[in-house]
Amino acid sequence: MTVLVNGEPRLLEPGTTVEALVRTLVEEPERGVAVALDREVLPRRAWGETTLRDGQEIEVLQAVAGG
Amino acid sequence: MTVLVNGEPRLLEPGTTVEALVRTLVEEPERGVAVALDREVLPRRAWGETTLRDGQEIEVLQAVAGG
Amino acid sequence: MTVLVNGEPRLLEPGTTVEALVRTLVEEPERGVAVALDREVLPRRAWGETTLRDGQEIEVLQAVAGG
Amino acid sequence: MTVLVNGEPRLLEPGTTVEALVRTLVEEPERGVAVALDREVLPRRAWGETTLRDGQEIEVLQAVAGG
Amino acid sequence: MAEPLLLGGREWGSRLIMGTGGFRSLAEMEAALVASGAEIVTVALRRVDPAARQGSPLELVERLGLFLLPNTAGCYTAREAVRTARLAREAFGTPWVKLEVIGDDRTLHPDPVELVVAAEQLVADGFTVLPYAGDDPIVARRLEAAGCAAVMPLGSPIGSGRGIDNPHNIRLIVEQSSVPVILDAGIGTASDAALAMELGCDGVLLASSVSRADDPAEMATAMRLAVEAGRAARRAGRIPQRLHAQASTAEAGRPALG
Amino acid sequence: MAEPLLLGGREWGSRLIMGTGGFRSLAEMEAALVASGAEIVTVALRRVDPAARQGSPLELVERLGLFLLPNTAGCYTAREAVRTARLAREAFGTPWVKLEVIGDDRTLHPDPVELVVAAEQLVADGFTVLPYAGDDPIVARRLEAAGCAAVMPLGSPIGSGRGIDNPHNIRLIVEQSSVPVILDAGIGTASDAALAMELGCDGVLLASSVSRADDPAEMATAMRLAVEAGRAARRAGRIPQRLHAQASTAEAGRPALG
Amino acid sequence: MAEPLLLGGREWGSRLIMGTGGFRSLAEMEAALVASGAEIVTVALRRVDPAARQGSPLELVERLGLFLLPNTAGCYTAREAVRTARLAREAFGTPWVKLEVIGDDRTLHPDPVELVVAAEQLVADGFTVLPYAGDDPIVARRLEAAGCAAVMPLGSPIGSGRGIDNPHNIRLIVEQSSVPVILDAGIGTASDAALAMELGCDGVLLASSVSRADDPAEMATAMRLAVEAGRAARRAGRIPQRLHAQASTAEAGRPALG
Amino acid sequence: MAEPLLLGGREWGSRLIMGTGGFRSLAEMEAALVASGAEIVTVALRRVDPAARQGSPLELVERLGLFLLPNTAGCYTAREAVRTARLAREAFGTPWVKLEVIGDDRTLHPDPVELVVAAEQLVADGFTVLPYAGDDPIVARRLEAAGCAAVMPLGSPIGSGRGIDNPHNIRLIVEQSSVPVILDAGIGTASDAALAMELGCDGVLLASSVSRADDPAEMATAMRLAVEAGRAARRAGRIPQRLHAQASTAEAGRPALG
Repeated sequence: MTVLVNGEPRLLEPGTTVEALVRTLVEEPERGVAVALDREVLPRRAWGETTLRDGQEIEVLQAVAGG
Repeated sequence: MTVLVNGEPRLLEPGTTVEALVRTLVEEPERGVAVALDREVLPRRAWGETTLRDGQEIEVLQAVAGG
Repeated sequence: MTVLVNGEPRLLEPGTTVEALVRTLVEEPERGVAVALDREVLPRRAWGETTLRDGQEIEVLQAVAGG
Repeated sequence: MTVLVNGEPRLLEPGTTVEALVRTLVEEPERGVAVALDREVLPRRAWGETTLRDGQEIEVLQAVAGG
Repeated sequence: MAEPLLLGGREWGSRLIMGTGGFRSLAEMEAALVASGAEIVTVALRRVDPAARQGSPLELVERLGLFLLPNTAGCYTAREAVRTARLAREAFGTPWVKLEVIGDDRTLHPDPVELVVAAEQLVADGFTVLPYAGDDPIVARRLEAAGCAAVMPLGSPIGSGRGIDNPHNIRLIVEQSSVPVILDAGIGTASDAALAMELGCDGVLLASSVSRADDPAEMATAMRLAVEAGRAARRAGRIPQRLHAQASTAEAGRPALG
Repeated sequence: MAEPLLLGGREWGSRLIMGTGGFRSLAEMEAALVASGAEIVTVALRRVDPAARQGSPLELVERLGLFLLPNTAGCYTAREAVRTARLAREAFGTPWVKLEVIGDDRTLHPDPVELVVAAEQLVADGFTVLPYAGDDPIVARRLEAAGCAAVMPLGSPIGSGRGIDNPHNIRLIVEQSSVPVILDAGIGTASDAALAMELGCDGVLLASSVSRADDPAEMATAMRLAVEAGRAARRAGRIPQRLHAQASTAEAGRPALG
Repeated sequence: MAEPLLLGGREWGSRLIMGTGGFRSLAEMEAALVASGAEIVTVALRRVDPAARQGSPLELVERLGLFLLPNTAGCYTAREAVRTARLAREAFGTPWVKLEVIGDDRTLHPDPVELVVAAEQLVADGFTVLPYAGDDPIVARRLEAAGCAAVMPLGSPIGSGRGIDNPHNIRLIVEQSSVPVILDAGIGTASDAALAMELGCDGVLLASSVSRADDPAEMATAMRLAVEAGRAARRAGRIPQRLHAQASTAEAGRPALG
Repeated sequence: MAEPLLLGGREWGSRLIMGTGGFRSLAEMEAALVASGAEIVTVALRRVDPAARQGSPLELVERLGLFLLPNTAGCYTAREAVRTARLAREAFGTPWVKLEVIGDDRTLHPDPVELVVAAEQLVADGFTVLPYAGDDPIVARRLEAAGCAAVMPLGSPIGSGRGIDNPHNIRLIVEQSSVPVILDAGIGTASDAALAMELGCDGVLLASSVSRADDPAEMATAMRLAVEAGRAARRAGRIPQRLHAQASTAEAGRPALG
């Protein structure tokens, strides 16, 4: 299935959780990372139980220097 | 009956039209005068056929120097 | 004799030295006081040996808050 | 003989007058031209009778756009 | 040289719009309006006052053949302003309105939120809307997007006479706007009006600086000339500003006289 | 309204004095001088240049019937300036001189010490001296005491186009002077000229802002209008500046429409 | 002397809030943050970049024991900004947010309409909202009414380094506000920060003036001192401004030496 | 960071020089001098007043271990000023003098002509001359050429509190000078002092802004910090000023949340 990850389409195994995806992007996502699934905030505690579906958009964000 | 005319309560004969009231305030209201009845614009052409009712608010306005 | 002391005429005994006059104005003139006699600086060391003459002008100055 | 004309050395016939020199520089010097000889103003009326001497400096000036 | 101002679908010869508030008498108002050369003048709507001694500004405006621009002075909400505009249309038979929606009575700054709402409603209702606004470029952009016929940023608070507090913002608004930019409010003296035009404004609207001057007609003359001067200077292409000097007389040919 | 300028014992209708430096051509100079309405124009003295292609500004000035004001541009000492003034008197038959004694070529600021010396000598020699000065009130006072026909403080360095860097000093000079005060140097655009007049100056002298503008004639028009505007505004008595607003439309009679 | 800043229900010893954008390296950022004495620093949220070479500002902020203030930089609508604030709360476990809703990318001015909407929603959602706003007093009033913990007017556009374009507006906002006023954006150098405090601001937020200075740590020191200086000057009660002089040395007792 | 000021052949840790005029009491003077961190303080010479109630500033200056800088306040001619300087040398045993030669008592501006004459004479007589001057670059140049140990241009008239009326002139003086430039007179508040240092001045001399503040010691603290802040900012290399914004947060990586 294809999921839009941070604006780029990515092929993922069906059943991939948000938690699993995030760990491919960030080594230690325990702090400083947030996820929006289809433009809504997905709380940290729901990452493990949320399975991605084909066509979804996910934004995985972290702190950068700014403003 | 009592009508609030330009913020002041005024005793009027039942059946008084807007046109009649306006003429008590302005000599030549053909131009430069506008009326709001209960806060909505009352077009010039409707003054003659509009009879005031007890408790209504009427604003009779004209041009003044300004801004 | 009359000497103009700081702009005011003052009667002095003939033979009065600058040193003596200054001591009537300032308790401890060892530091912070300067004298102009007839508009020219009179050095500290010359005060004792300089006798005032009738009609002279003397300015006795000290530090004030300023500028 | 050599005369410094407007900062440039120039060979002139002995006996050359200021008037003659000026006319080599300006067609109609009747108005708008002034001469300094050895840094002093030489009035217009004296040009004809003033003979240049070797080593003199002459400035021949006219109006330019300015200021 | 006399390029007309295109405003509200019409051509205007004068780029000075006059408010009528603050004059000591109708006679002073008349002298000043004539001296100003203005073609457009603003009036407000207030309750009829049978006890009023002064004659009507309306009569004067009509006698002088001026174009009337009603304003919504004194309104604090979009709702009041929209109603006032409609009443003005009724009273004067004009769809033009100088839209004012004030945020407080200390600064008389516009409330940008209410202003944009009112502008949208009035444009939808067919009005030619000239909104008195702050000097925020974003608000100006929204007003233009709402369909206003011009944007009218303030120079400084109404009646403050401080001129243009923030020329940078006026410059930014001019850069971005496709509708006329009219500097409205804060002008104190002639050089302020000239500066507004030099910044690229298409016109100037003012009242107190003239009406409350010691000699209103003389100040109106000053403003007329200043708007023309600033407009000409803008068109003429000014020299840049430098830290150091640049001689206006050539160095070459300088005689040795020292 | 047209109160003449009394300067050097004569009455002048225009309060704008034009320098002739910096123009790209005599044709542009002519168009600008005409548009400016100026009656007095400055020229400099330089060595005759037989190779010069450009026509003479002198001829133009005379053809237009303008009053010639020679300057001493480029002089660094009182001695040079006095000699230059005398040469100018010889060349043009006029005792008028715009006295310039420059202190350095980076700022082109006058040297106040040399300036005062030169002014005293030229006044003693019968000249009508118009000294280009800094904006120091004390120097202005000394120049007036020396018998100058005017004081001409700079607004900012020659050709810098920055306008009036220190309006306070100009105000102080105006307050104290019995001779005309003419703002000389630094004008960049029309609002600068208007401001000079509003500060109480009796006239403005400028060159680069017009001659180096993209369109000199248009800028000359702007300057003419701006000087008149600023003069009228000064006479009209401007409103004071306030921090807060002051309504130009009465609160009384405001309808209830909310 | 060290009266703490009450902001968001907490006391702060420093009145300087640092943005972290624009530094050339984390090392420079660290040196500057330390030198600034700031306790609160802003960061932004962006997509994770596995290829990023630079270390994380988050780690640095935590190592230095600073308080993290996430911003919503880059949002153009209330909707985006609210979502970004919620993501930041999720990522950093803080209900504090520097709310930015930008109107365009040329001025980076806030959009007041969207800003007020976003502020209302975030306050309702329990956030401690510090809104980056224009300098319009009316918008400031609405933000305070919406329940913001502070108002943060700009001095001039982000990164422009122009300081405070319109001190009058800042003064008006200070006069009217019951929540802290923090000058945010536009500071170029130390005197700008001092001026902000002298106008009565409770704090200053800046980034580019330090991060893009030639020597960020030195400029951070300058800003720390300037904020303290301006705060002390405000408390000390400055002398009024005068046109004329007032002697600091007594005239009385002046000797006759002439 | 603490690069000392080289002035008069000595090194100084503080770049703030304090005048002692205008204090309401010696106790306030003492508190302010201590808070200012100044090492050099000025005093004036006046006729002894046997009836004086206040203690002597001299005693205080000596008790605090400060360096005394006598001035020639109140002198209107070179002759008076030279005599006063010699009397001060006699009274205090110091060849240092802050040279003041005033042109009038309304502006307290220096008289440049008398000032240069006095400076030349005092330098020839072995004095270390610190001349209080106008802001004219040419006069500054002459004073340096005369051998003065510094040039001390005014920011605005003594006691006016207007800060720096003409920063351009101060910048020009800094550019050209090889001796220290000390901003003397006109400072009103901390940001003025910071600005002076940012323009490149080597120090600041002030009195009224501290002595006449509501709380002199607090204002002295403000001035100490402001001079350090401005100095650091100058050294740090500030960002340029721009018309438009420049983002401090990267655009890249902005999420899609709209």
